[in-house]
Amino acid sequence: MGYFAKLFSGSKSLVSGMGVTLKELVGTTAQHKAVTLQYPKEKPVLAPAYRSAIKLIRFEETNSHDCVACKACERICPSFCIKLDGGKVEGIKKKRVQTFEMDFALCSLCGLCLDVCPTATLEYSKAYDEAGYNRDWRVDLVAEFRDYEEEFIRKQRAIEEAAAAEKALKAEQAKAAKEKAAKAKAAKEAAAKDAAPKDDAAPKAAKEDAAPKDASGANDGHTDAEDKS
Amino acid sequence: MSVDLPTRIDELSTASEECAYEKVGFHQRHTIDASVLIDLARAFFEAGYVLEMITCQDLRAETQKMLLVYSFNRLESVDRQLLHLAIDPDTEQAPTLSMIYSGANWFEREVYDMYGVRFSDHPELERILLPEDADFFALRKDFGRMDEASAGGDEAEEGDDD
Amino acid sequence: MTNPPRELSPSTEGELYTLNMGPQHPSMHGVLRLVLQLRGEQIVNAKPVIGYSHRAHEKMAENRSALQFLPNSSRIDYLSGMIYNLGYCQAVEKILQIEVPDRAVHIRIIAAELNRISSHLLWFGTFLLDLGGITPFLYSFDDREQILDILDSVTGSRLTYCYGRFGGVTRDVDDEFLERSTAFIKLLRTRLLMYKRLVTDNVILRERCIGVGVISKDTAFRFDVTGPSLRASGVAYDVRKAEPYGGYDRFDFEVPTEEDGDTMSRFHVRIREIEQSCRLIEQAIASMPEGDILPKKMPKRFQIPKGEFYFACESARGHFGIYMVGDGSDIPFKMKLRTPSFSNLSAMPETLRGTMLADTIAIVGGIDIVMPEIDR
Amino acid sequence: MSQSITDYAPQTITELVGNPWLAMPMAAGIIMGALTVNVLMLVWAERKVSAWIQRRMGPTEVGPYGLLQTLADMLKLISKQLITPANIDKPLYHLAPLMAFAPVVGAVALFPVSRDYVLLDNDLGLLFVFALGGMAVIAIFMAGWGSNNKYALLGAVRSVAQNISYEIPLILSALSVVLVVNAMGGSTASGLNLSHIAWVQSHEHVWFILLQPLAAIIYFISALAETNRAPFDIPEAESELVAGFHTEYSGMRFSLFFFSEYTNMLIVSMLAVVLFLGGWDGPLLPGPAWFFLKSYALIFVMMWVRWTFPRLRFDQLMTFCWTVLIPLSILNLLATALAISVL
Repeated sequence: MGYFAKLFSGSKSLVSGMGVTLKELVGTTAQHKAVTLQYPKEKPVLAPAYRSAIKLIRFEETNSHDCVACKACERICPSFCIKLDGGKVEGIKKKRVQTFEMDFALCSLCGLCLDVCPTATLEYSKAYDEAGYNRDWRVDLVAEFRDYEEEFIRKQRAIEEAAAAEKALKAEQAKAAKEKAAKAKAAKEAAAKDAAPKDDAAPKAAKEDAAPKDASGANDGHTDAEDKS
Repeated sequence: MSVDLPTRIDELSTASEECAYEKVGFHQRHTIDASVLIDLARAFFEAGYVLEMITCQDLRAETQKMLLVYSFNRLESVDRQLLHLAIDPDTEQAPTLSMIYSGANWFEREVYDMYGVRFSDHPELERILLPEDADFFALRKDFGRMDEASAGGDEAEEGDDD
Repeated sequence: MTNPPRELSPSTEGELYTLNMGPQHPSMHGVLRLVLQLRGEQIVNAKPVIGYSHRAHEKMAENRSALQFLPNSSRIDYLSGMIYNLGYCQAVEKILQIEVPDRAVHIRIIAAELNRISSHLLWFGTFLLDLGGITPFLYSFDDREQILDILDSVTGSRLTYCYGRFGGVTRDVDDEFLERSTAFIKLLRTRLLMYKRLVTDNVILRERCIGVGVISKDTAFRFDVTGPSLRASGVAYDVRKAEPYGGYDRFDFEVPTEEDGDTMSRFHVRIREIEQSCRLIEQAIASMPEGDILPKKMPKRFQIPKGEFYFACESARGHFGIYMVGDGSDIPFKMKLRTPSFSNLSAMPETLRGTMLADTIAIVGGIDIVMPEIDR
Repeated sequence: MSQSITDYAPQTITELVGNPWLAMPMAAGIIMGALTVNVLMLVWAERKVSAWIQRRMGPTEVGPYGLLQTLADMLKLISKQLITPANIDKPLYHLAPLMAFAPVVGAVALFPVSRDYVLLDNDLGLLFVFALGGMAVIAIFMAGWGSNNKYALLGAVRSVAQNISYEIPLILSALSVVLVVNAMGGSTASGLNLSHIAWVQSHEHVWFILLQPLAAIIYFISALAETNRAPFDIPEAESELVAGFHTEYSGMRFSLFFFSEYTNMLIVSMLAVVLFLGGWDGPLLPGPAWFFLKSYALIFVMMWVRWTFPRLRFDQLMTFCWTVLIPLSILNLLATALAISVL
């Protein structure tokens, strides 16, 4: 490229660059479109996935958290920032956490504790503009639930009683189903002894009776029998 | 030097092993002696392989040796070859590859820094990641476990974490 | 107005003096320290001193289970944290032979490529900042901020993501995420045109970059320079193509290369890579399947079997390799992280020799190094 | 406007006040006050312009539109502890900020802000301005040498080379204007008198940017380099030399450098207005208004350039000067001389 051609193309590129910045300048001043967030005056909208220090979820039915102090989170935490302790509480079957301390200064927000939690009672809080003056940033996760502990025990006991009642009912149903199945089996066996080909009614009935699947392994023998038939 | 690479490797290595690339990520693994390392590296260089990394395993608990691992790869079509070279860090020195592969310079410095394996004829065998006055080799297995050394005071009970 | 090839002048007149650049210097990325021996403004010898942000990731890896190392992975290179995070997951999946569901594969590609774009945009901005152009820096940060917002909406973090899990990802994406990504790519394309007029065509930038800091094919080969810096030297090596991982072989993209190996080539390669990443994201969005984001069947404990394993992936800066040795427990016996910037930086003494002091900034800025990745 | 072209003479402050011993402190007071306000405004303007270009807001908190932000910054700088580094060359180090500061204040007095009044009317005004401008180099070199810092020294060395080189096209382009003034204004006029240069443009109804477009462009580019403004801010290139020659300065000493940098911007802009843009000439508005409007418009362009372009490398800067600016300005001067002698 010649000397003047180069000079010209260079100048052209400079002018076009200045055009870009002028456009942005006009854009900011005339259209009031600064892209910055005037932080303390405007607050950012947080994404639903936003991660801050973990906290315990307050469940509606018990008005409290559901931590059973299994310590899975304490074991998995790569930063060793969770310390919790708990145990048996009078009146309910579930174990209950007594202290749940978490050092946010150590936390790396990886979310492994949320993954391993068997009762899914951990979630991220949404605090985002907190600051501290020292390295210790211990958060007592149970603190907000202390006042509700009695209420929780009451409600939990009610739930457990209800659950026990349901379980008993189910067990009864299962027992009934088992008996029925046994009867059907006996009938089937009898029918098989009598005449092998025409006996589809009895197993069908047994199948319908055995519908409540969660009634433990009582009907195992029956299904085996049915499969074979 | 018209001998092709596989023959050359066969000549020089003590033992070779084909590996399932899909599972382990490399094609072959060769065990070699320190004396043939430079020749072999030169063969790799001439065959158009790059030196991807040099690292080390601290096997002193079992074999009294450090195991140097060299990884060569071909850029055009992947063919990753690992070299294993066992070295006693207290008595032996590995030959440097920095005159063939310039990048080996820093890799070897890092291995020296972390494992204390020395490389003979290396142009500047100094600490690279740790401070010059460090008196330990950080990745040796007998150098303190992480959780004991880490700050925070109340981590004494993590010794048995799994 | 041309750049004469600057070789070390044969005259040895004048004394050598030492200039210590960094670790606290406005344009030494992170905490790189360069000990420069200068004659006038010409560099006779350059010695990078590294290790100021060594955090012992490899030692940490030997002292915790593979799963617990997960949050570390994105902190190795905080600018392409997603790529490292997902890369580490993919390495463990390869070792444990875990099948990743299709939807997770697509999500991972979108997330990783968005992260790659954001890393390149950050490089673009800081590179221009090194050359004294402050305004493009803020423009590119504006764009990058939108990527961070998009990724924030699904991962919950803006920089050090912990989004991957062995076998998949933590959180499913919604339609809003996909729409925002599509809209962003559309916007980015117009912004790239603007950058071309403001920056790429600019005569000052071209003068600063063309012919500066040439890394020849041979040099790149000897130092195993990878990533955009290698592709700028004319070698079409991209781990995503050479050893396809994470479903990249299902998508159509090119590996941009340039021939000259100078800073301008590296500049062009990165800009063109942004376009390729946009293409990848578009394809992944278009073919996004429904389904799970984690496999149904997962091992209870992630035990690294006995033996050694190597996994390579392409970070925004080049070949990121994970070499893992297992002993049957779930704590790796040894983990070596082969980071691209480490090798790329090791080629610097050779590249810097004979250049001007002002070029140091352009060259070191141009190869795009991230110090925490080098120091690990 | 009935004066003939040769007997134009604006009133100076000495003539106005009558007593030179009273007039001089008054002039100094006016200049200092005006310059301080000018610098405060310019810093604010620079921050606002850069912010708008970069889609930001700029200072908004202190005072309306953040106008008082720079005042607050100045108070902060004044109240800061003066840190003196060890092993410096004490006289050079301490004198340098004053050396940078004093000449720019002196130069301002010469500019004809209006048709009828000027603080100091000097027949060698143009030379005087260039001479004072040249002293800035000495100050920068003193600062760089005295600081005992390699970055500062490199900045100083670059600065000397740069300023000396760019003074050549700067003066050559101004010289072609002087030729035109002398040709138009007759033999008794002095083309080096700033008031006179402006007057001739007003009287002949032609701004010299129309007669000397090339000289105007060369002047503007060289002026950017003379004031160490981007893209020629090589002596203080923050990404290479940390802060260049003023690396080791802080507090009030630093702000003196800062002050002189921004005043230098004003001076070269005012000189450009006098040389090429007709000085105070303009319709409707009073002379001083036009004068400052033009000056600040030029300063805006300087800011606009700064926030658009990356920085040149040092050798490119010199190559550009010696292969482009100097040949072109010499050619321009020769062509002007030829045209004048022919016409």
